[in-house]
Amino acid sequence: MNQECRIGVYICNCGTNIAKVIDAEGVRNKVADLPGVACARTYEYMCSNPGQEMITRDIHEHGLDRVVVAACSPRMHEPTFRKALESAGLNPFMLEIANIREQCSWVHDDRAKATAKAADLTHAAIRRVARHVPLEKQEAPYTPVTMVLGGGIAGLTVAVELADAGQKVHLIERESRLGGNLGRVDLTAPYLDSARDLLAEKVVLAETNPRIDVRLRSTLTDLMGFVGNFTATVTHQDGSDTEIPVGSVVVCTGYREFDASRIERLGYGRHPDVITSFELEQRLRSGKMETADGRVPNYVSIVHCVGSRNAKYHTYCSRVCCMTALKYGHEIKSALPRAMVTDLYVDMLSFGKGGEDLYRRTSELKTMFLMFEKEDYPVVRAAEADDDCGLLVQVHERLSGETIDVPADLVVLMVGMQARSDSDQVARTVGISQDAEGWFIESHPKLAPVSTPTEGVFIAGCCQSPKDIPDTVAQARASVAMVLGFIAQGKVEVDARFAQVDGDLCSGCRVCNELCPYTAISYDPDEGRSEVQSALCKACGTCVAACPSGAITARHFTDEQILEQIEGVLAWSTSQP
Amino acid sequence: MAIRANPHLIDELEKYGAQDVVKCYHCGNCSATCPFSGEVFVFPRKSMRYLQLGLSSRLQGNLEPWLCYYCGECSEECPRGAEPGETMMSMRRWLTARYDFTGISGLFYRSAKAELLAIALVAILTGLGLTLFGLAQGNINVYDGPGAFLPAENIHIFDWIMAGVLVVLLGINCVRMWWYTVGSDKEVRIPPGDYLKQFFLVPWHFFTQRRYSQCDRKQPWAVHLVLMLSYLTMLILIMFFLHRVQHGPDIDWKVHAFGYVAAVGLVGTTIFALAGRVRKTWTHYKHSHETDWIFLVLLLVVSLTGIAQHVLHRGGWEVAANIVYIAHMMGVVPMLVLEVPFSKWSHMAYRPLAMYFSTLREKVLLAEEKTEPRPQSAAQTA
Amino acid sequence: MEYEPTIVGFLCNWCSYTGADLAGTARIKHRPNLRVIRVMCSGRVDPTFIMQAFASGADGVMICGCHPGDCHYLEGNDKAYRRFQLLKKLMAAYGIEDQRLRLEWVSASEGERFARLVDTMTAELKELGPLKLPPDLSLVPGPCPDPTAVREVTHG
Amino acid sequence: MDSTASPPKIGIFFSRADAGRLDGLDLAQVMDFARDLPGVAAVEDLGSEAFPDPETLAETIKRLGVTEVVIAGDSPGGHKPVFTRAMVMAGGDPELVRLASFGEVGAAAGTAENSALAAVACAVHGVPYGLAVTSPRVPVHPDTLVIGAGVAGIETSLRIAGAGHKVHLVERAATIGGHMAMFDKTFPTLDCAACILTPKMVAAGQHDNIDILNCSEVQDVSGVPGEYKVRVLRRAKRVDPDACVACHACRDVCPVRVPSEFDEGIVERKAIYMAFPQAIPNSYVVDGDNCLWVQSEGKKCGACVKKCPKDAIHLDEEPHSVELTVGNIVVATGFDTFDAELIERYGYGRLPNVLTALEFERLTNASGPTGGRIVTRTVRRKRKTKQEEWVFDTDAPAPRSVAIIHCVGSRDQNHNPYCSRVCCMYSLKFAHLVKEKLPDATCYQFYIDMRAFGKGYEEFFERIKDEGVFVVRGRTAKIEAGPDGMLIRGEDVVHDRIREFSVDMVLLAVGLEPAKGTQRLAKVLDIRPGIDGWFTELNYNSDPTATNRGGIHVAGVCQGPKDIPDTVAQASAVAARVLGGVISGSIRGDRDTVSPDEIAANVARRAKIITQEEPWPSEPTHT
Repeated sequence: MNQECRIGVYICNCGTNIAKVIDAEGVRNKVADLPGVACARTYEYMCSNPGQEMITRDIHEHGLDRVVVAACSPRMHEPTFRKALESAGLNPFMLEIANIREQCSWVHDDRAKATAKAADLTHAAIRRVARHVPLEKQEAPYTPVTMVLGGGIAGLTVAVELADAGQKVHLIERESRLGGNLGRVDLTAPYLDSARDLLAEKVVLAETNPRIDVRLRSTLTDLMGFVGNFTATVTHQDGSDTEIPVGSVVVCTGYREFDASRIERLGYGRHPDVITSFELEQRLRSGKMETADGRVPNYVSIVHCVGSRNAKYHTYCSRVCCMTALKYGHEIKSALPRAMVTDLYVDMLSFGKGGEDLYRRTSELKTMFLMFEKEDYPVVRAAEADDDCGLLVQVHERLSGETIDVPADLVVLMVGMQARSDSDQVARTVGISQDAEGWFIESHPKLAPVSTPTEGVFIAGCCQSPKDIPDTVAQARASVAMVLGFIAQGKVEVDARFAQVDGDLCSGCRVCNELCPYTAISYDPDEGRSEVQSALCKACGTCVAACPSGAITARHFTDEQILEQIEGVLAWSTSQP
Repeated sequence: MAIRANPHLIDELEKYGAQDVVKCYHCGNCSATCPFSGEVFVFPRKSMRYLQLGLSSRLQGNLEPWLCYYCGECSEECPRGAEPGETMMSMRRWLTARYDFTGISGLFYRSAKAELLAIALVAILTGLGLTLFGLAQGNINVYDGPGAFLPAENIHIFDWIMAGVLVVLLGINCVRMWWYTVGSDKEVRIPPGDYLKQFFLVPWHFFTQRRYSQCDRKQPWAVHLVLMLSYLTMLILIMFFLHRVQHGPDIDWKVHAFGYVAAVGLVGTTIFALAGRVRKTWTHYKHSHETDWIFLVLLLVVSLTGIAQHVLHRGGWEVAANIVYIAHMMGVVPMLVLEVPFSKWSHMAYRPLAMYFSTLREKVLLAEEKTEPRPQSAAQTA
Repeated sequence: MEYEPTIVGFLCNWCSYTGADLAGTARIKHRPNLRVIRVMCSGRVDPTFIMQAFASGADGVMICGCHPGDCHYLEGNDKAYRRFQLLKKLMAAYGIEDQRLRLEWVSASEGERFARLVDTMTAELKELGPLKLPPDLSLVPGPCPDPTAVREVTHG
Repeated sequence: MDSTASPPKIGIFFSRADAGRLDGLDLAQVMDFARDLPGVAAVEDLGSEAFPDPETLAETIKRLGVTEVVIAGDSPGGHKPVFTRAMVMAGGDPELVRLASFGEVGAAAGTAENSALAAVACAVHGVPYGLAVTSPRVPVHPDTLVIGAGVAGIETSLRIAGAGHKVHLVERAATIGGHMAMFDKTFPTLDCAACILTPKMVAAGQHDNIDILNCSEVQDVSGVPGEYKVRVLRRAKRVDPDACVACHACRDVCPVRVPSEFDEGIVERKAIYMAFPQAIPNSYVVDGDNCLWVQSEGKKCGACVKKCPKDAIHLDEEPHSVELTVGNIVVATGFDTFDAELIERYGYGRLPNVLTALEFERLTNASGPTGGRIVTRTVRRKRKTKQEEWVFDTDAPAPRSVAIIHCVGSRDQNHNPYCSRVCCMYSLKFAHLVKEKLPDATCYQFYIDMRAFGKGYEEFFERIKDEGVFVVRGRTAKIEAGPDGMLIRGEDVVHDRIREFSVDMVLLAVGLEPAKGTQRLAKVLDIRPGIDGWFTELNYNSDPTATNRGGIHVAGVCQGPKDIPDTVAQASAVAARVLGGVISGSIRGDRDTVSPDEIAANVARRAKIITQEEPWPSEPTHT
């Protein structure tokens, strides 16, 4: 062990998040005497200003050269503490985080065992940090060109905003027209404003602005490089490819609607007068508010939560359907003033600005609201021949406790949103992850709601999760802020973590050349050895593990560092003598 | 078995005064606010639900509207302005119409014009009849003075015939009410013994308005009680002591004292209610159905003409007293033949009955619950 | 005291480590026997690491990576899988039971799955009892090299 | 347009159904204006009929012989379906029904009349309003003023500053952080609010491009879009923030105790105080309204001055104003919570264990008075004054049962008719915290509709139910002191039962209201607060952060209630606008300067651009 290290160890209580399960003071005592540890402290919130100041003060006062913070996940605050080190004049890579919250205090109940585990993790971090070496960050230019995937309202907003700020945009749309799902909508909730005007405005701006290059019937098939220096391969309908250098990619691929025929009892696909919300939208727009056999409906029934809030289909709420249903209440009443509208809901989520007001106004139109239990969908059946309606919707109405037959000539199913079937392909291409439902995962819902783990790739709109138009627009523009942030800087910092080949040890076997998925390793025939192009390297370390000569080092993930960590976690907890 | 929702019921109830029930979003605030909402009868929300869904069979068998005294707290605190109190009021009107086998109630409630016309018709017929009959007798001394053609004993004949007709009319309607609310319910069977044991409740509630007094606000109950007792006093005086009441011109304190108190009570409360409705002082005065106005105005007319007649009579202006008496009768007769069986007054019969029926039901249901608890929600088992 | 196995986990930064964090944010309780070491990719896991872990006293090793096809580095997990197959053979030669080394795919959304994996592996290892390596057997030649010997290649 | 086709005959139908913003608008004048527009064949007044009959309309359309329909009014969208249907019945093209919505563009143009005229002109020409009525670009000063330093203001500032531009961040309170700094955990992930916010606060505090003006208020704004002159009043802090090392020596000697605003009044602070240990700027300030020295004009006390080891305290400091020149102004003033005392029957202020949401946030917070222990309030008498005081003692008994009441002051026409959007979720979070810290405690939720709409929210709701929290659908009617704690009464609407529970603690999920001073600020900035007091956005759907004034933006809750993810997204969205302008060198000016003639000309010109008869106008960029 390097006795010359001066390591500062900081154990965070995180309020009670950590301290409730882990004896932070005990961990401190256990690690305080480890070789190289110059000081060890606990504190309420290490991430707070006083917490960070404690570190910087100690760096100066105790002459620390390395820091271990045992706190939350490094995915949370590694950058925070790196900055703190930097501000104290220490290389930011002389830091190691022990994750004793997400992977310890939050998942264990046994105080003794959790404390032992936390001590092990902290120990490992101390052993590892002793092997850290200062790394310098690299800079690369930023290409001020942005690629936007998807020409719905989110993508259009991103493109138009960026173009308005004078920036070049490539707007890639899979379909033959811009507009996305909003193009299928006539009026917006809650004010019944024209969705067509809203969209037409953006489409015209996008199509006529010379700074926006609209490519219809095209898909992104490959994305190479790194933030500021991506090369995007766009494949067109005719099979031809275009390679476009871009600085960032904003993914706005939207959603598709739930397939209502999956819920058999709702009768979609069996009864021609059971239609989806999008089909109703189409009828309203074309002025043909009729049943399949050409009658003017006397009764229209709207069913909420179709495919949403249901363990069998999608657990989440699709967020817009309630408001849309209330909007339909008005629209149907307008088109068919004599029709009776019934609205079958679970919870009324009219939460947005103007939402509650729309709910009240819809009630005043004598819309009959019936509440059913989540997952207990109504059953749609044909009415008797002598009935005054075509269909009957049977529902276990919760607010009366009765089983009710609701007359209907037209049943409108408020189909929820779900991830597009090709979203996994998009995720793979741009290197982002999806949650269990297929939505793209943001870096952090509150810290970074439009960022992804891949720097320079942002997500906006419904591809992240269902949302309404204002929220989509806000999120789209949030991603514009991220892109403009890069553009304003004009450069990007390249991760200091990349692989390096030691020329003296490299035998020139070229095993690594084949392995590298980013073609970052090239072989120099003159020297007879391979080299890594640091900007292209994404630091996966596959080549490191494979190099038969041990010539490749993964910066910040060296063999030595990991081996120390292994020793560290096992030093106190091995069952062996 | 599923019940068919009827979106049109709400339109029907609108005519009976249920204007805002559509706004209700079922937060349950009204039921929890109501001091009468309890273990078995939870209202007014559920009744409003029946109305919103158009479950007329459920609504028709519902006693809850009668358990409400419209203290107005629910309406004041309603977050949606759905006026639960007024909705219950309109449901009482609708129920009155449903109980009434003649269909006249419904006609009156749905159309103020029809009611006014009927009142006018009866009034004119009464006035004309009395006048013509009087003229045929050679004078207009109706009840008093030389050659009075309609002395107290004759009026009594009329009284009792009238009472008989009313009892039959109301009786039939009360039986219908019983059938709708208790009799036809196969699930809750009330033992016949209970009917007898609890019957005292009818007069008890009729005379005391006991339940009304349990509202947080006592004033409306007091006003209502004064009005009702004054009316009753007057009724008793007329039904049993008419000849002494009519006797004059001296004041017979033994009867007239009661008459004065009752007259003050009647006029005072009627004017109070009218002023309240004009100025919308109390919550239950905020929404006035046409029938409310007709009833109050008619009552005021009857009271004032009665007082005028009495004063004229005591003052010795017999001719004038007799003329005013005809006018008085033009108010009294429509009130008795139209208002009592078909309109507002009928609730004096239905409400105590509802108390009686609801107590019977409650007893059965609570006893059932003891032996076989109803399925309870998670929250209750806590 | 009851025997508690110690497991060393190598979790890829993008899927599995995030998944393990998700188990935390969702408070999905599991056995405290796993000690996680973060690597950028499951493809980074050098066989030496695993052998070192066993030599240093681990009762089991769990490698977690992204699901096939989901690798942040396109196919690092694929490499890990191939290496894992070879390693299995080597382990059999050393007499280390098959259950002591696992390679699992845990995505960023599979906090629950991660927790269950930890629980099942802990339970299995409890059944097996402590790892007994031949006393004369040293898997790793010497102690790890002196840190001062780590050469830093300056990047041009 | 196809020149061979016969020219369109446009019929304009004016609706008075939604009279809202038509107040004071001379509709006759708008109708006259419409008559003279090209292609207009008929102008009809629909009156206030909310649901006109389709057959009659079809007849009218036929009779007038119109081929295109424009429906004009405050919110004419309600008539669109019936006109579309009528159009088809009359044999016309359903696609040729357009809206001229005065309400939609209400915030966009200066006077109601101008916006109405513009809306009609646009609809007649078939040009979306946003395309036709654009304001001229004006040069922009690169600095930005952000008013309000809650999470929205901080996020906006960090984004702008991170891109290399100067931000003045004005905060009324002594510390930045706003309400979020008071929270314990955030839904639905339950990570601690401090862990998310404090790093952002630190970053803002340390950023070279962010100039934090705490204890400050915007007094006056003059100038034009792109070049606003702002006068900011800096109240006296009386402590030099650069010298103060937050050693707490002053606090220990200060004799004055007042309720702490940061702790929502459940604990006391001194007259010289720091809101919380992680406050930014991390320095003490003196509350002049309560300081003995200040109130006695230097005759009394002054103990802190003597005690301060760094001579940082200057009690005689005077307030002063600073003048700033900025190109953009971001309003992020956030919210206040509903005053629960207004609902008497909930007993807030009367019953000691009825707490508001913020009080509970502080109570359950690890840095709160009990270190995060949830305890009932102790009622005792002050030793000196014998006044009753309510305190949270760490050793006080924990509540055995807690009821959480939703929609307090929200969704209620007697108070705030709107939904406050966050209460359902934070109530669920509270339930979780109660169950986590007090597993044996019973926890009830009284709600109307569970609005768990965000990512992971519905799943969180399911989890809370699994944790054994009892959810009662129904609003609570009253809370009264009972023999054993309090008695809470409400209807369980799905089980048709009156529920009466005996509880030890009641948490009121109070709704959000515009922050105090919003009206005044609106006046100073000349922007519009809407019906419920929240700032009105330029366009609800397409421009949720801009206002009627060029270069003035709204971010976060001050535009309408929203949760943290939505606030952060919106705050970044504002930063995008600001950065876009600063990078390109120009922003859009005020939109209220457009005259009817200009509108008509502009619309016609845009129509040509859309049909690509004219090229995209090159806009001057200012650098």
